[in-house]
Amino acid sequence: MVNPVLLIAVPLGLAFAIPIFGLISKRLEKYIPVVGMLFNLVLSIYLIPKALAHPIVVSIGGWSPPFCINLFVGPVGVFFSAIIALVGLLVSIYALDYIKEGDTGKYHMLFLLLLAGAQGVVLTGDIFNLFVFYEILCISSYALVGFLRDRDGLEAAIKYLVQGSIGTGLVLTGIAFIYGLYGTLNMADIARHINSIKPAANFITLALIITGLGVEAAIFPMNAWLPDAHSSAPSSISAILSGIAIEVGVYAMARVIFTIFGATDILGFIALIGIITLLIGEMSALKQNNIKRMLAYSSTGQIGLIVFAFAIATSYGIEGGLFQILNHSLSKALLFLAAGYMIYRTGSMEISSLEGMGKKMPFTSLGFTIGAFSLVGLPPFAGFASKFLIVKAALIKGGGLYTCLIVLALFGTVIEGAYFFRVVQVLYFKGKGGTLARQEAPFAALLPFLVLVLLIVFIGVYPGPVEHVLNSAASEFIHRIAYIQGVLR
Amino acid sequence: MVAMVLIVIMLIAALVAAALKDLLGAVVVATLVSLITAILFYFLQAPDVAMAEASIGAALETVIFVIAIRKTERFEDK
Amino acid sequence: MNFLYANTYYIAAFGLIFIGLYIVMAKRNLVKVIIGLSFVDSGINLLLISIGYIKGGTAPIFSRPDISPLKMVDPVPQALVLTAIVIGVAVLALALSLVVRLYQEYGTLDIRKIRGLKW
Amino acid sequence: MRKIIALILLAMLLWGISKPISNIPFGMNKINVAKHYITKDISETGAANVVTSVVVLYRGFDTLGEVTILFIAAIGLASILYLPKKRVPDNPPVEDSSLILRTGCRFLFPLILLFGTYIFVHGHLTPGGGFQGGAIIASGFALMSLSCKERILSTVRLGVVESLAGLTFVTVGLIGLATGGYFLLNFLPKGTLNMLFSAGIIPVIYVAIGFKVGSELAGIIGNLMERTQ
Repeated sequence: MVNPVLLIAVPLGLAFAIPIFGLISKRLEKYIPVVGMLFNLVLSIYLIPKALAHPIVVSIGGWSPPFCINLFVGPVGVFFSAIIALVGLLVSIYALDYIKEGDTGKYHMLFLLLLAGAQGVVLTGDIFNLFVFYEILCISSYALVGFLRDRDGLEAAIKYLVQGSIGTGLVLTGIAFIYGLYGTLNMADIARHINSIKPAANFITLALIITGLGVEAAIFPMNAWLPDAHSSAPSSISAILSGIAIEVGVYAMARVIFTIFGATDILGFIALIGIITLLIGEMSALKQNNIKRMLAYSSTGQIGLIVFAFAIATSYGIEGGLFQILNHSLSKALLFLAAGYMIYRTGSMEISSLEGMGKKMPFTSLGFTIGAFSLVGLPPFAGFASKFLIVKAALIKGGGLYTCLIVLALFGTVIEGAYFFRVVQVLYFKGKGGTLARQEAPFAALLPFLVLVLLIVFIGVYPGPVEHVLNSAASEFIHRIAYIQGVLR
Repeated sequence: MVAMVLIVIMLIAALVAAALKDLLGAVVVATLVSLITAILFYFLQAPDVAMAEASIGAALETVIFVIAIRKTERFEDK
Repeated sequence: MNFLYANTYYIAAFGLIFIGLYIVMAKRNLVKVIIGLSFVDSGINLLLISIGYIKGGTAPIFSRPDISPLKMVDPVPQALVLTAIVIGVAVLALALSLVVRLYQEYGTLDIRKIRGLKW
Repeated sequence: MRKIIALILLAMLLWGISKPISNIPFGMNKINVAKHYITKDISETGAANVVTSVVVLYRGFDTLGEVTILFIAAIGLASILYLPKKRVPDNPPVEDSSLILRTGCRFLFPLILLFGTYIFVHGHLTPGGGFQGGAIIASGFALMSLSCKERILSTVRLGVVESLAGLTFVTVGLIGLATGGYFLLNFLPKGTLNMLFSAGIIPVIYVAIGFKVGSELAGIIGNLMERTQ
């Protein structure tokens, strides 16, 4: 039996050790994140069948759960930690060649710590511990957004920092109220006590925490930082921020709403907020001429769809939301990584400057196209399966509200299709070659493209095994009593 | 009673820090706020936290602020 | 008056949080905004410690043998606040380094004159 | 305009927080989980300072996260203020501080270091611990770099101290995992109450934290002073 705490401890330890490896050889530094994430990927895949059979609860320090911090590694935990490790591994391979300027050793440390923070958030079973790992995730993203030290990056970083700090302040206030009301910080223990005190106090506490976490998850109206931060960071970091960071924010919100508070009565409102986020994101993306800003706004839209799917709160709905998280992580990482090398070659972020890239960088363009098709939801890619599940869930749930909202969501998908097809058209069918010679991205970038494309196609054609994991994960969110009993035996 | 007087001073100092155009002055007043917070922690039977707030919140944050202001500018423009 | 007297520390904590939030939202100078963030942090720390306080309690340290464990104030908020103080100084240092770099780029700390900073 | 919006938002927030806070009376005994900590502390951890045993043992994972956050801030600050080798600014020659100031600081500096070390070594017995002691040590270095204008510690050396201290923390946790099956398990003997060498791994971890916090904060101040014009 391998202890899942290694999923967090090993990346942290390796990140602390990077300066020491750097003394031996500067070239060694960039391989450390690859090693760490490879370890995490192997371990989390090894843990998947065990966690599906029975959730693994480990305590830290050797006391029984309400008295110490515990990790809860259920289906949701292994699902997220496998995604984080997979995307982290591919992006760290990509970064081997991509990150050349600046203090590269520090980049790799911050990158590995960001992923360790994300792992901690999805595995922990203690609300203050969740806050601490959430801060690790946030603070390393502030630093990485400003890593290029150009004007856009610095502005985006300080904007993100101020808004994020207010958000985490609200979360901490909420945690203080929880501690004052219930005298405990263990999530299962809070969940056990939650119905014992006045509903108004619970509601305000929930609202504070949700608002604070919503800043990182970029839910409307707290999404003002996202387009700047995601578009001005280095492309490898944009891929991580879009593919992992905001999803982890959504995970934290879902955990607080479903497991801790069991607050199913506010879900109609959350669904509405999700659809507003979706429409605002997609409409803004349609207007952009800058490819990275377009992808960033598209992330806002996708997060809206994911939040909507979670708010349906049936087994199908949550399954669809989790499936969409998987699809969005893979596709958006692929899109940002492919766009990164195209921008590197042309030296411009304007969509019009990408004319004829289909001939000059065929593999990169093909990767971008497949990512775009999957995100729009065309068969046979992964996006089709996930969007199909969400539509099915909304229709089964029925009711005027959800039917109207799913129509609006489909309208958003149409807009999404419009702007992605415009880019694909520019890539393949416009321009006459231009001055650039044909030159592909280096092998370290093509390998992640290949893996991501294969995964997207494979999951789209053969969604069975993934749906099996997601099914258990959805029931972990729905059955909070089982969660409580699993921790407080 | 002492605590009440200190709290009133602290809140007034925070408002003064908000109003001052001289950033260095604002930082000094903010240090006063931190110090009074540290004393309040001590009154609330939290000596560990009082020490941390006095050494980190009052001393080091002020040093960092003063260095940053020296590297930038001292007065908030209209 | 009795209400004020009973909740002095809560009022102090929320007063500090609100003054800090007001500075962040209304002021236009970046250093001022960061001073506001540090006020918010201090206020939340004070709130946590006041939540853990018990009237007539002693500090949670067995410094003398005659101290009874049942009279101690709650140690957990104090541990949380130690964490929160360090997080606060970390965010503050990072924020000020960004501010210094922005000043080198733009020569101003006014968020109206920095192109992308309108919140 | 934005002032009015700010005040409206704050008024809404004030109305909101009045609900939960009215359910949390000030000064009343609300202890639930913490009762375990204060009643069982001596028998389970052997530390006289309950806050310390909560910080290092019961909630040790938070503390690992917390030192990580400070580490992130230190390296994030260094990467944002990073200047390529050629462009290191020649700071305009600063007037030397007066002889009295320099001598006074040189005299105070070892005393401050000693005080900081005392604080973090005695964390499990008296108020204080790794964070407070580390901050005091860092303030000693800040005093030296402000008064004497000379670099005492190189960035590389500070980085190595940070790394080793962080690795110590993680390694202690992993030894606990290997010997007893729990990460951060207190695997050393608890000793007798109120002795310096007691309370198991608490002094070890607090010394590591003290070095780490001290070097990180000193590095933050040093980088802010030197890497910018």
